[in-house]
Amino acid sequence: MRAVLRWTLTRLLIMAVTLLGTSVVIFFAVRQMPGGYESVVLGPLASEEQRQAAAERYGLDQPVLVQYWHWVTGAVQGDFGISLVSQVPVIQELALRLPVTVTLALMALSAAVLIGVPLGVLTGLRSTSRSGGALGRTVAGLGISVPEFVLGSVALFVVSSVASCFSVGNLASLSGEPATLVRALVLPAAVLGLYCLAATARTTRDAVMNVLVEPHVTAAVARGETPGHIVRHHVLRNASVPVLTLLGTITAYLLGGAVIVETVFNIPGVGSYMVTGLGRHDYAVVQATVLLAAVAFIVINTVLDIAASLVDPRVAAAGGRR
Amino acid sequence: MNVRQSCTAAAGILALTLTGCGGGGAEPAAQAEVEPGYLAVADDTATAEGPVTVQVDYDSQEDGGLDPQLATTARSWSLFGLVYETLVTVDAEFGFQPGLATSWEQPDETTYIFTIDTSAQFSNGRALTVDDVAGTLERLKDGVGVWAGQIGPVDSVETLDDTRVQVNLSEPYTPFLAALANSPAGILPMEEIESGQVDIATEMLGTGPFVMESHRQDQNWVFSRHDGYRHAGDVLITELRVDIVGEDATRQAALREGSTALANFSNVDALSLLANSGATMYSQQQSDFYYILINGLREDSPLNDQDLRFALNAAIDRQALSNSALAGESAPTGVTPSNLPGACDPADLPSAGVGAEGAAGLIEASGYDGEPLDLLVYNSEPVLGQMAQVIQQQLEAAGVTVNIEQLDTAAYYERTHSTVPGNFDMALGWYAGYGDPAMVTRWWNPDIAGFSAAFAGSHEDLNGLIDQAAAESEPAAREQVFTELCHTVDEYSEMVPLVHRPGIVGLNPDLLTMDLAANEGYGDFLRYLPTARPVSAG
Amino acid sequence: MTAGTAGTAGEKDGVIVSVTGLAAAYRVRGEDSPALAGVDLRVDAGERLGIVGESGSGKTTLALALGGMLPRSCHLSAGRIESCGTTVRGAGGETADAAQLRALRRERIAFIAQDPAASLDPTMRIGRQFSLAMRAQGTPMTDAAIDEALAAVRIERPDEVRRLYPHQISGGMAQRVAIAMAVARRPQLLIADEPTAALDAEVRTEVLGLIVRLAEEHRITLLWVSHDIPAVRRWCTRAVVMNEGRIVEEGPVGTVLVEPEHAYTRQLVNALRAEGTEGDGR
Amino acid sequence: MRRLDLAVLRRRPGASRDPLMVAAGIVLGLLCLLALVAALVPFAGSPTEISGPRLSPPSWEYPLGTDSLGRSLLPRLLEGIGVTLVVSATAVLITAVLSTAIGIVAGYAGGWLRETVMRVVDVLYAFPAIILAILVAAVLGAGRVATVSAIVLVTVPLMVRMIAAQAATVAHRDFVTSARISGVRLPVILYRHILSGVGGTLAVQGTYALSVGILVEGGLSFLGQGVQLPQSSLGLLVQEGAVYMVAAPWLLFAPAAVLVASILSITVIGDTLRDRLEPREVRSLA
Repeated sequence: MRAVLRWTLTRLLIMAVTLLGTSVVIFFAVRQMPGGYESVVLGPLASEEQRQAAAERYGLDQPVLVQYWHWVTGAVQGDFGISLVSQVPVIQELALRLPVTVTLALMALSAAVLIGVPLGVLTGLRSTSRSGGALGRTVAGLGISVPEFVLGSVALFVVSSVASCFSVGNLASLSGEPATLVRALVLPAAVLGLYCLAATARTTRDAVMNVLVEPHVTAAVARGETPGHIVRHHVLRNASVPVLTLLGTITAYLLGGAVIVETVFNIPGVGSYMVTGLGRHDYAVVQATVLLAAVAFIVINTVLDIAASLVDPRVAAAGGRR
Repeated sequence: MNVRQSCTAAAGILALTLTGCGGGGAEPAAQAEVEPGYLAVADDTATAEGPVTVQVDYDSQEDGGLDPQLATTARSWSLFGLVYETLVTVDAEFGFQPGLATSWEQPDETTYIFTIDTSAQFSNGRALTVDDVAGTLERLKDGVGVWAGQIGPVDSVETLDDTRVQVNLSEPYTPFLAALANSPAGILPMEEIESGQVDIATEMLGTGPFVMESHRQDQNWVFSRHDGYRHAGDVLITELRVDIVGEDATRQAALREGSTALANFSNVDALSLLANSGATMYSQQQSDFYYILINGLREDSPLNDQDLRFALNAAIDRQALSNSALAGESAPTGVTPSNLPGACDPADLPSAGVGAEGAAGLIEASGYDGEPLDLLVYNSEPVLGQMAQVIQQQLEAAGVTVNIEQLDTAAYYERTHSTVPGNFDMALGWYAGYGDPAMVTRWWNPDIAGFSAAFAGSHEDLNGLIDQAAAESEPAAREQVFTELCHTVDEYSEMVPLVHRPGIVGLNPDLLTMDLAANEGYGDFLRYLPTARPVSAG
Repeated sequence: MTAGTAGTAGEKDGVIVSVTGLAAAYRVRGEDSPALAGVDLRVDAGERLGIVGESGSGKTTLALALGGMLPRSCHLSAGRIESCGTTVRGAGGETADAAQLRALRRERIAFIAQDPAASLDPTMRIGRQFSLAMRAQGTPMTDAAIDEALAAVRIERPDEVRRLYPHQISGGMAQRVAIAMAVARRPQLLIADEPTAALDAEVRTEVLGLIVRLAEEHRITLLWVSHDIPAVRRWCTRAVVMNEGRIVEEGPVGTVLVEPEHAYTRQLVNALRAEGTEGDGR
Repeated sequence: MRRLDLAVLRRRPGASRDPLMVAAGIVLGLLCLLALVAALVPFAGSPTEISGPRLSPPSWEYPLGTDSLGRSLLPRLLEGIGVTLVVSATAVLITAVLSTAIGIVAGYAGGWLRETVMRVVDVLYAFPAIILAILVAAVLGAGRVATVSAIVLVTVPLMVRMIAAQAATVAHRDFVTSARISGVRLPVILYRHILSGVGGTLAVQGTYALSVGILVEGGLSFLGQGVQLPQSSLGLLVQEGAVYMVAAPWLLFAPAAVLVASILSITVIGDTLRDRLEPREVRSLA
C-alpha cells in the first residue's frame, strides 16, 4: 500500500508540473499566431486608435508575463477572461457548451465500453481461431481507419435525405434538456462511437490475448479451472490496465471536444468553440478551450494511473509506466 | 398548382437531366425572375402565423458588439436590420422607398428634409422622435465606424419641428440616400442611449419588425414579433430563430430535411446539390464583387511597374473565372458594380480587350524577370481558393508563376492591410457593392479608405473622379464619370474588380414563402423576411 | 463412450500412468514436425520418475499430453494415454471431453510450471489465489488452512505472505507457494516441468528437496521433466531418457544415469559431466 | 525451443505467410508505385490543369471524373497520394530520428534527464492530436511545413516514451553491462547495442505514427488548414469530395477509398510487425 501511496503522490506532482507546462505552451502559442487578434474583431477597416482601445480593454497592452499571470490566476478561480468577439465571459459560454460535449462524450464512450469491451474480450478469447482472428483484426482496423470527417459527412447527407427520426440540421439550437440533447446527439455520437468502439475492441482484444499467453493463465488451466472462471478471475482484471488507459485517452479526447464531428454537425460544444475561436484569434476562448482539453487529459490520465495501480499492483511497484 | 411550384418541378427535372447526362453544374439550376426584379414573391394566400427558423453562415462578430453603426459585415447588417429601421429603404430596382421617413425633399443639392413617421415606436413603447433621428445621424457622422465614411459629407443635422429633420451636406453627395438605406444608419433610441438606460453594444432597441430576445455568439439569435411595429399586421412570423451554422454541408442538410426554412450558401454549387431536395434555390445577383489586390507599393517589387500590373489584370479572363470557380453564376464587373444603375460596362474596360496573347506580350514587354508572385487568400471562404487556382492557371499561361498562400483571416489582414506597405504580391478579397455605384468606389481613395493605403497609391486623377462620381447627380453625366472612373482604376491595376459575388439562397417552400429580389446591394437576403409568410403554422 | 470412464482399475493395479504407442506432431506453417514417435510409458503409484532429454526431445510434450494440455497446434496421431484412471486418449483415437480433462486436472494431476513467479496471477494476493484455486476444486480453504499449507513449504511468516502480491516475493518463495497450491489439492500425480529452471542454484536444491519430501509425505507420484541429470539421479527412483520423440532408455536411476547402455544417454551424461555443473536447468 | 504454451495459447502464424500482411503490403506498395510513377511521368495528365467540364462523371477521358473546377480527378488523386504519403512519411522520419535520439539518451541515462524529457513529453502528450495540429497550423500558417510539424509534434511523445522505455530495458541487459565494464565508449554502446535494441519498437511505432500522420493531415485539410493549393492531398480531396457527395459521389468515394485503404494497410502492417518484433513484455508492464 505504501507503494501505491507513493505512486499516487508522484502522479499528482507530475500532474501539477504537466498542467503548468501546458498552460505555458498554450498561452505563448496563442500569442505566436500571426495577425494578432484585432484584425478579425475590428476588421481591416479599423483605425489605429480603435486597435489601441481594444488592446487596452482586454489588457493586451500589458507585458506578456503579467498577462500570463493574470490568466493563470484567473483560470484557477474559474475566470477564463472575456471573449474578444462576443464580449461575454468565456466561462459563461463554456457552462452552456460543456453539458453538450459531456453528453456527446458519454454517449460515444458508452458505445466503447458497452460494445467495444465485450467485443474485444470475445474476439480476444476466440483469437486462437486463425480466420476469426484475421476477421476481427480487419473489422476493428476498418473502424479506426475511416476518418470521422468521411463518416460524418456521409451520415449527414444520408440522414438528411431520407425521412428519419433523427434531425441533423438544427443542432445549433440545442437546449440543455437531457432527453432532447441525447436524442439530437445520437447520430454524431454514433459517428464518434464507431471509432471509439473499434479502438476499444482492438485494444481489449490485444490485452486479452496478451494475458492469455501469460503463464499464470496456463497454470490456471493446468489446475483444471473452467474457462469462465479463468476469464472472470484471471483474464479480465489483468487485461484491464491497457483498456483503462485507452478509455482515458478516449474520454479526454472526447471531453476536449471532438473537434471534427462537432464542426461537421454544427454541435455547440467545446470543440467547435475552439475552432471558431481560433479562426477569430479570440485569445481567451482558444486559451480556455485548449486548456480545458489538456486538463481533461491530464486529470483523467492521472486518475486512471492511480486506478491502474489499484487494479494491478505491479504498476505502482514498477514506478514508471509512462 | 401555382407558378412557383411548377417552376420548382421544372428546375428539378432540368437538374436531374443535367446530372444524368453528365452536364454537371454548368447550367444554373436556380430560379429565374418570377416578377420584374424578383426571384420570388410571397404567396398572399398563406395567412398562417407561426415561428420560422433561418440558417445563416456566420454571425456578426464586430468589436462594437450589437451597435449597428459599428457593423462592418453583411451578416450584421442583415441581422441588425431585423430590429432597426432606416429612414429610407432600397427597392428591387435600387430606387428608394419610405422607411421611417414617410417622405423627403431635397430643396437644393446639399439639403435633405425628412418627414418622420410619428406612428413608429421603439419596442419599449416610446414613440420615435425627431431627436432620435437627428441624434443618430450626428452619432454616426462623429463615430469611428466605417459607415461614417459612406454617409458622406454631412455637415449638420437639425430638427425643424416635431416631424421634420434637416440634413445639411457640405457638398453634393448623390449616394446619400443609398447610404441611409443600410442598417448602420438605422435609427437608434438616442434618448435611452444618452441617459444610459440602454447599452447599445449589448442590447437592441429598435422600431423594426422584430425584437431581439436572445443572442448567443456564433450559435443563434431569437427574435420575437414587435407588437408595436407600425406595420405589425404584415408580420406573420411570431418567432424568428436565426441559427448560425458554419458548414455549408450542414446548412444543406438542414434545408433538405426541413429543419430550416431559409438558408444561404457560399458554395454556388449548392444550386445543383439541392436541386432535387424539395428546396427552391435562388441565385441573387449581388452588387458585391471579388477583387484582386496587386501590391504596387512594396519595395523592389516588379509590381511597382504599372505596365506589369495592368498586364496581370488583362491576363485574367473574368468570364472563364466565373465559369470555372463560380459555376457561371457570376459576371464580370468594373469598379462600379455592373448590376447597379449607371454602372460602367466591364466589356469596355481597357484590360478586357487585350486577350490572353496580348497579356502575355505585355508581360514580356514589361521586363518581368520570372520571379514567382504570391497570391494570398483567406481560408474562411473556400471559393477564394478556387478562384486563386483558376487565376494561377491563367497567369501561368501568360508566363507568370503564382504561388497561392491560404491564410486565416487574421494573418491575411496582417499581411494585406495592417502592414504598410502590404507584405504580399497579390491577394483576393471582396467588397460589398452597396446600393449606389458611387459608394464602393470610395474605397479606391486611400485618403478616405485608410485600409487601402497598404497597397494602393493615392492618385489625384482617380481621387478626383471618385469625388466627382459622388457629387454628380445627373444620370447621363454620372454614367460618363463612372466609365472614366472604371477605366482609370483598370489602368492603375492596384485593386482590380473581377466578378460579382453570387448570393445563393435556398428556401423550403413547404415552410415559408417570401419575396426575394433578383439584385441585392447589401448582401441582405433577409431583407424581405418581415413580410415572409409561414406556410404551415407550427 | 469408453474414454475417461476406465474407472479405478489402474489405481488398483498401482499404475498411475499408462501410455502406449503415442505419436504426436506439431503443425507449423502447414507442415507437421513430429514430437513423439511411438512412446510407451508406465508410471506406478508412489514412484518418482525423471524424464530427461535435450530440448525438443519431446519430454515436455509427453508430460503435457498426460493432462490433456497439449496446445492446439499439436495433435496426437496414434496411441493411448491413461492418466490416473482417465482415458485421455483411447487406442481408437477417442479422446476425453473438456470436462473430463478438467476434472482430471482438478482432482488427480497437478502441474508445477517452470517460471514460478509468472505462474501466479500478478493482480491477486497470494491468499486469494490460493483460496480461489482450492474453491475451483470444491474444497474451500480457510486462511488458517492456507497458512498451514504455506508453512508446510517452509514459508516462515505465512500470514504475512498470504497478504502479499506475487511481485512482492522472491522467485524461490513464489515457487514454494506454487508447490503448496499444487500439493494442497492432494493429487495422485504431480508433474513438474523443470520446476527450478528460473531459480538460483542454492534455492534450487532446497525447492527440489521440498517437492520430493512432500511427494513422499503425501504419497504423491512424481513425474519430473528435467535435463538436470545429477539432480534426477539424486531425487528420482527411475529415469526415462528421451531423444527425438522416443524413449531410448529407461530403468532405475542408478543404472540408466550412471552406467547407460544407450549411446545417446552416454553422450548426454558425458556432455553434462563435461560442463562440470549440475546443469543450468535450461 | 521450449513449448510451454498450453491449450488456450494462440500460436502466431509466420508473419511472412500472413495473407493479410501480404495484401496490405501489396496495396501500400501499389499506391506508392502509382504515385511515384505519376510524379515522374504524368501519364494520367496534369493534376492542376483546368481542362474539362465541371463535375463530370467518370469517362474514358476522365477516368475518375472531374472536380468542381473541371480538373481530372485521377491525376489529382495520384498527386494526392504522393503528397499525403510524402508529408506523413517525412514527418514520421523526423519523429523517428528525434524520438530515437531523445529516447535512447533519456532511456539509457535515466535519472533526472529522463524525468525532464518525460515531463516535456507529457506536456505535448496532453493535447489531443487534432487540437495540437490545429494550434500548430494556426501558429505556423497552413501548409506543408505546418502539417509536417503538426504530425511530428503529435507523434513524438508516444514514440519517445516507447523508445525510452525500451532503451532503459536494453540498458540493463547483461551484454550492455559487460560492454560498459569492458570500457566500450558510450556513443558506441548507444549506437551498437541500444539502437539495435529499440529497432523493433521503432518500426512498430513508426508504422502507427504513419497512420496517425495520414489522419492528422486529413483532419487539417478538412478544417481548411492542410496543404497549399493547388496541391492536392488525400485529406483535401476527401474534404472537397464530401461537398459534392450528392452530385458527384465519385469525388468523395475514390479518395476516401484510397485513404481508408492506406490507413488500414498501414495498421495491418503495424500489427503484424508488432507481433513479430516487439517483445511482449513491453506491452504488458515493464
